[in-house]
Order: sequence, then C-alpha cells, then structure tokens
Amino acid sequence: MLPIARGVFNSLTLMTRSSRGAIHTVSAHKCKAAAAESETVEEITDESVDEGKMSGSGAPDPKDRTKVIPVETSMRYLKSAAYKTTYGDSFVWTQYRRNHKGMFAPRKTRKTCIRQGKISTGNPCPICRDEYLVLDYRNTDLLQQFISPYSGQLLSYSKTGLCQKSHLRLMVAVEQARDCGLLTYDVPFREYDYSEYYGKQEKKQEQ
Amino acid sequence: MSLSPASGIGRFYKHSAKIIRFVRQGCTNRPFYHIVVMERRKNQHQPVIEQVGSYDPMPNDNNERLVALNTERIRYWLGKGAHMSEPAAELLGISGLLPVHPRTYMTAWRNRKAAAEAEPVESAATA
Amino acid sequence: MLRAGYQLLNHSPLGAAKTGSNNFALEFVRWRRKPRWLPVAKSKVFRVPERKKQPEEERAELMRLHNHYKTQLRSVRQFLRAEVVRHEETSTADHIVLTPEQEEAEYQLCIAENAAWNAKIASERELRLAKEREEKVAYVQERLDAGKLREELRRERASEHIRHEIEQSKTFITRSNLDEAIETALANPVDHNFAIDMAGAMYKGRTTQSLGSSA
Amino acid sequence: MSLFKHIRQLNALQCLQAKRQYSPAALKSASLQYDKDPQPLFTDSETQRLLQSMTQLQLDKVFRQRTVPDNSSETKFMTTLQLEKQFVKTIEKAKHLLQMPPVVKIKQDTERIISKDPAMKDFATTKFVFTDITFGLRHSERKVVVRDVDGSLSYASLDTTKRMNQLYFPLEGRKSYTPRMFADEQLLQRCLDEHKYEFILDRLLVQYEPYETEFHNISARVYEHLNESKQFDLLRSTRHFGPMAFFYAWHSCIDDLLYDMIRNDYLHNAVELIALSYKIHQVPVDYKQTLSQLEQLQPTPAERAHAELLSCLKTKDELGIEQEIHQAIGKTEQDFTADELSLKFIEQYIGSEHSRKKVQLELALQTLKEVNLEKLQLYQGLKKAHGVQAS
Repeated sequence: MLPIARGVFNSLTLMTRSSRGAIHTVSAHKCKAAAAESETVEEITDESVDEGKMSGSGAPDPKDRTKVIPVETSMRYLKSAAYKTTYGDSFVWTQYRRNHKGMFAPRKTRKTCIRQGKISTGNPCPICRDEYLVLDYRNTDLLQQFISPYSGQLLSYSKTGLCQKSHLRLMVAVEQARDCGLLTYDVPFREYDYSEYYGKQEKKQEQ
Repeated sequence: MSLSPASGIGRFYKHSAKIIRFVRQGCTNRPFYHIVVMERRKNQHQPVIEQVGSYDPMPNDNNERLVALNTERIRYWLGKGAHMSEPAAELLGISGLLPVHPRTYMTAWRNRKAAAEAEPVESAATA
Repeated sequence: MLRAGYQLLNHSPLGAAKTGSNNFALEFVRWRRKPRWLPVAKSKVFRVPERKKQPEEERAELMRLHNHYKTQLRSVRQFLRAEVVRHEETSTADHIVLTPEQEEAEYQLCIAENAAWNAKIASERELRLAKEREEKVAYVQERLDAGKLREELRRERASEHIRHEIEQSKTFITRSNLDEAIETALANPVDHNFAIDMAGAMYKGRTTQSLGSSA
Repeated sequence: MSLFKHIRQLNALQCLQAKRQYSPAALKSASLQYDKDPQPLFTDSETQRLLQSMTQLQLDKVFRQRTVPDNSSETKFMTTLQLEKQFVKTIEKAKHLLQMPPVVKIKQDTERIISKDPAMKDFATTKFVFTDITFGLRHSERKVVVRDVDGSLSYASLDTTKRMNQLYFPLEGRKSYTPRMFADEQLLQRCLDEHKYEFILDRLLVQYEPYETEFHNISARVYEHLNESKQFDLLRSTRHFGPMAFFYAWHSCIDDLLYDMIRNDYLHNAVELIALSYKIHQVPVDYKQTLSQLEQLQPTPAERAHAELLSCLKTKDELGIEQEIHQAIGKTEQDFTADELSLKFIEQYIGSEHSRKKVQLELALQTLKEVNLEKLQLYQGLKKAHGVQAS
C-alpha cells in the first residue's frame, strides 16, 4: 500500500506545478489508483515497484502511454467509483474544451495526441487523456457515449473533440460492435412483397 | 419523358451506325468495363447513348468474373441493327444470349493444346 | 508527348545516349516510340518480321465456325428485328394506337365530358350572375333611397333657413319705415363708450362726467 | 477511405474465422423445423386474421422514436375533420409497419443446366456469372446464369443469386458478408441472453431471405429461447409476433405463451391462439363459433387503436358517466361477457389432452377469475351508485 500513497503524494505535488489541464489528469490518477487498489491490487503494486526500480523519484510519468491497458480493466473502470468521481454523470467528452487561437476552432481536430508512446500535447483529447479509456468493440459503455441518441449516428469530432486517430479507432470499434450485435441500432424496415414468395402457388390454387 | 436509368447523354443520328462495345472505366492496373451502345465512329471517351451492362474482368474472391447485362435493351438495340465489337460479341456468346463466338472456341482449343503440351513436360520434369 | 520524345531524340546530336549521361533528359516509359516521320532505324532496315503460320486445318475450322456463326447471328438478328417492330406496333408507351371507332368513341366521350363541364359551369355562372344582379339592384335601390333621404333633409334645412330669414325680415329697416327708424334712433342714442370694472359696474363715458365731477 | 480499409482488413480476418465457424451457428439447434410447407396454412385469411389480432396494435410501440439519421417530425394545424382523416391514415401506416414476414419452407438448391458445350472447355480460367439487370424486374424473377470453366451454362445457385442481387440492387442494411452476430455462436447466445430479440429478428429479416436455412435456424432458435425466458411482451405489437405464435402453434408448445396471455388478461388472444393450434393440427373441436361470437363482442386491434386516437379529441365533459366507469375499471359490459365465453373455451382446452402445463394454467386462470369477479362486482356497484340504467 505504501507505494500507492507515495504515488498519490507525488501526483499532488505535481498538481501545484502544472496548469489547469493537469488537474484533471491528477484527479483521474488518484481515482484510478484508488480503483486499482480495490480491484487489481497486485497489478498496481507490480507497476509501482517497477517504476521504483526504473527511476529514483518513483513518480510514474503521467504522460507515458506505453503501457497497454486490457479492455476488461477499462470496462471495469467505467463501472467503478473512480470513474464516477472523475466524470460524474456526464459523458467522457462533455467537460472537454479545445484550445485554439481566435474565435473559431480549426475545422479538424489534431491528428493524434500520442506520439512515440507519450502524450505530445498539453490538452490531449478525452480518450487520450485518460489511459483507462480503451476503444474496443467490447467496451460498449464507452462507445455508447459517442452515439447520438436521436440519429443513432456517431457524434462528430467537432463536438466530442477527439483527435483524428481516436476518432478513426472509434468508428472502427462502433462498426465492429454493431456487427457483433453488442450495440443495437434501428435496422431499416424491410417491406415484403408477398407475391414474390407466394405468387405462383396462389395462382395454382386459383386453377 | 424522363430518361431511363441507364441512358447516357450521347447524341446520335437516327440512321448512323451504332455499336455495342466496351468502354474502359477503372484505373491503372484495374480494368473495369462498361458495356455501352454508342455511335460507331466515336471513340470510347465520348458520351455514350446508353449503358447496357458492365464487365469486371478481374476474378473476385470466389473466382468468378461478374458480368451484368441489361438483356431487354441489348435485344432492342440488336433489333435496331446495332453492331457488336468482337469482345462484346464473345461475352454475349458466353452468356448464352447469342450463339457462341468462334473466337471463344479458338481460345478454348488453344488453351487445351497448351495445357496438353505443358503436361508431358511437367511429368518429365518430375520423373 | 511525341514532340517531347522527338526533342529528346534530337537533343543529343552525337547520339551518345538517351539514357544516363544527360540528367535532365527525361525518359518516357510509356510512349517511347519513334515519331512517324523518322526513317527505320539503321539496325532494323534489313529485319524481316516473322509471320506466324496458321495451320491449314485450323484456318478451315475457323472459317467453318465463322460461317456458322454468321448464319446463326443473322437469324437471331432477324428475330430480334421482328420483335422490335412488333413491340413498337403494340407498345403504348409513347404513342397510342386507336381504331376509328375507338377514336370516335373517345371523341364523343370528350365532347360529352366537355358538355357536362360546360353545363356545370353554366349553372354555376347563372347562379352567380343572378346573385350579382340582385345585389346590384339592391345596391341601386339603396343608393336611391339614400339620395331621396338626403334631398329631403336638404329641403328641410333650406325651408328652415327661409323661415328663419322671414322671421328676421320683420325687423328689417325698409324704405317705408326708414324715417321712423331714424327718428327712433335719434330719440334713443346709444353710447358704447363705456368701461366696466371688475365688480361689473358700468362707467359711461363722454356724456357722464363722473370722473371729472368726482375730481 | 482509410476507415474502409481498416474495416476491410478486419472483415477479411473475420471471414477466415467466419468460414470456419459458419456451420455451427447455422446448423446447431435446428431441432424445430417446419416439416412440411407451412405456406397454405399461413397465408390462409383466417390464420392471418388470428395472427394480426394476436399481435395487437399498440401505437406507442409501433411508432416509437427511432434512432435513424432522418427522424424528423412535422407539426401541422388541422381541422377536426382533417385530423380524423389523418387518424385513419395513421392506422393504415401502422398496419403496414406490422406486416408479417412470410413463412415459407426452406428452398432446396437444385442444379439446372441450360446447355453443355464440351468444345468450350478451358475457354477461360475462371467462371463467368451473368446477371440480368433489366430495369423493373423483381428479385425472384431476375435471371442469373453461370458459365463454368468446362463450358456448361447453368442457372446460378441460390447463394450466388442472392449475392448478385445484393451487388447490383443492394438492400439497405444487408451486409455482403455474414455478420459476426450470426456467424459466431457465442455472440448470438449473448444477444439472446440480453433479450435483444427484436433486434436479432429485424436484422435477420434484412440479412436473410425467408426461405434460407439460416433464417429458419436462427429464428427457431430465437423463438425457443423466448419460450424459455418468457419475455413475450418484447415482441408484442411488432411484426415478429405473428410468425412466433405460428411457430409455437405449429410445434405445439403454446402453453407458455398462453400462460403469459392469461396473466396479462388477453383472454381474447388466448382463445385465438388455441383456435390456431386446433386449426393447424386439425383437432376436431368447433372453435369457429366461439371465435365469431367473440369477434362480434370485441373490436379488432385496428379499431381499438383508432378509438384510442379518437378519444383524445373528446373533452372530459363529453364522456358520459358510463365511459368514465369503463375507464376506471378498464372493461365494458361486453368485455365481461366475452371473458366468460373465452374462459369457458380455455378451460375446455386445459381439460383436454393437448395442454402440457395444466396446473400452472389452471392457477393463472383461477386468479384471473377472482380478479374478474371483483371487477364485475365493482362495476355493477359503481353503475348502481351512479344510477346508470342497465342496458
């Protein structure tokens, strides 16, 4: 348990240094630490031990994204209290604001937030900023947040603020989930022409 | 009267020679043909009178070559005295709509002959 | 393209190489043919292209097949031509073929339809015109009544005026009673030269010397 | 474009898996099949009427908000007359939306060779598939022929025909590959366990033709699962309810559905279901008389829905005291008489050897009877209290 406490402390000190954007990351970090504590104790301790070995300071780099988070963890995270405290009842993307010069945002969002396994920007997109949000077709709770309840289509990146890479991954995941039947959608109505199936036989009956 | 779904914008004289032939659509290294009716004297990049089918010469996953033919219109145009280019005539012959073109038979026997010649060579090589 | 190729060919007078040495000599992969107007290359002048021999039996077979094919196609074409003609005759897609009786019947039908329509419209028009006429009559009547009323009122007012004038004329001064009037006027001089104070008391001027007397 | 590329790659991978897994999902659980052609019985006008009546017409469910790209609505000012006309149109539209998918037997693939030409052997290395794309033809009458490498010309198999039809005249929503939901046994099972019956069946209709083996297998599987989970309310007032009821009646496992109907107080439907099963199995019981009596007493679902729509027009004052009592209790006098008739009929069925869950059904029936009796007493009491004359 000690390493976790240290991690939390370190992240708190980080908070004083960093800007507004970091607050979110920190709180997420904290919560995740708590969540992971309750769920996957060994995993986290291993991680922190490794980090301790690697660097003297022992603080995990909040911008590092080399670690692959399994989908199952992400799905559990979405249901956990940590997620709840971070995002509340709103969607993952509702609180996110894009930074841009001038009055109007550029038409497209940035190409990617993660370069060479690290977050390369100060304001990463809603998916990239939280490493525990994994886009996968099994992660329906997450995908559902990006689908419009009115038209059933995917929300545009101009609304959600996803980077282009995440958006592409999201599109693929949603399409796969629909294919697998994990996400339901309104199937177009098929009209049947009965005579196409019964026409000949009815004629026979008439004769 | 509205245009029929496959009609083109090509202008033509009533008594000019029409021909049913291929027009190469598609791109480099990926041929795809429209089967069209147009005036015989025009080249293939000019507007057509009507599209009556399509032909995909590259086999698909199931090892099939797909051909679509608007048989009603083909019959109409042939009845109107339209000519046919040789590949188009071959294709229509293969489809069973018209008699089989001699060239198809020719390729068939040439292919058979080539296979028969290749076989003894192969058997000799293996033996 | 060809022109470019030509220039390239002519570019190196030494005929050194269209490959390699010259850096900006682009080499076209697709259209590398010599221009039409250049003569045959020296190295190819005496080359005789080999002609493929077609076996005699194959030629005969192909001839037979072609004859066969042409005959078949001719009959197919004939059939299709007949089909098209038949279709054009029977089809009602763009033109309608009618027998004279049918045409007559259709004409009668149209006439009847038109007559019925006309009758309907005529009855409607009758109704409308009658209504309009009535309205017009009513309007004119109304206007007349109103005019009459107006005239009466005017008369009334005029007679009233006359009566009033007659009433007034009784006090008029005429030639006959002129002297009388003069006398009366002289007998009763009226002096308008007076003043009135706030209390309403009248102070006659000229004849009354109240101011002077009081002073 | 890049998205398509991604998906295509994934699909290619899936196809490999799907081809391996293709057979299990389709072939497994083919326990219940139509052993002979169900068509004459299904298209029979009486059967159709029974099925439609059983399906019911709940406008809220038929016209639920759909999440489709264009789900715009229009607001209009109308006179009462126009509104009434619009109501009639609405009912027609709802009926159209409830059109039942046809029930047909599995079509067997037959090889029909048009001509054989041995001289054309090896004329090409691949097969040629010719599709007639003449404008305005129906799918069933579109000709697809195949010229094989050995020179024989034949009509294409059903599979190829469907593929070509989808290629040249695409049906919206149908995929050119088998969706993983249908190909993968576990995914289908998962969907079933999550009770997405309507979604599965909707998708099934779009993906497969009614005469295909997969259609029969998967629909049979869904119906069986539904019979076990007893969530019949999910399909009520959808286009799948009719074929489902027909399926149960055909395979004589109507008891669960019957139980559900009795519990929900759809006695009229219960009678129809029993009548349908009698009709299919040709049981010598005279059900027609009861049915005709019931029909006289109770309106069809379309009429009921129409009345429901019209009732919005009336203000509260216009409703008589009698109607208010009906609303409060939910039944009219006619309903009570109809209930009596149907109860008698159902009891007769439970008593017979055809029912399998007698105890359960009897219990449900008993409960219903008591509730009904209470309601009747309340109804009569209210009527007396308000001084409404017994008609």
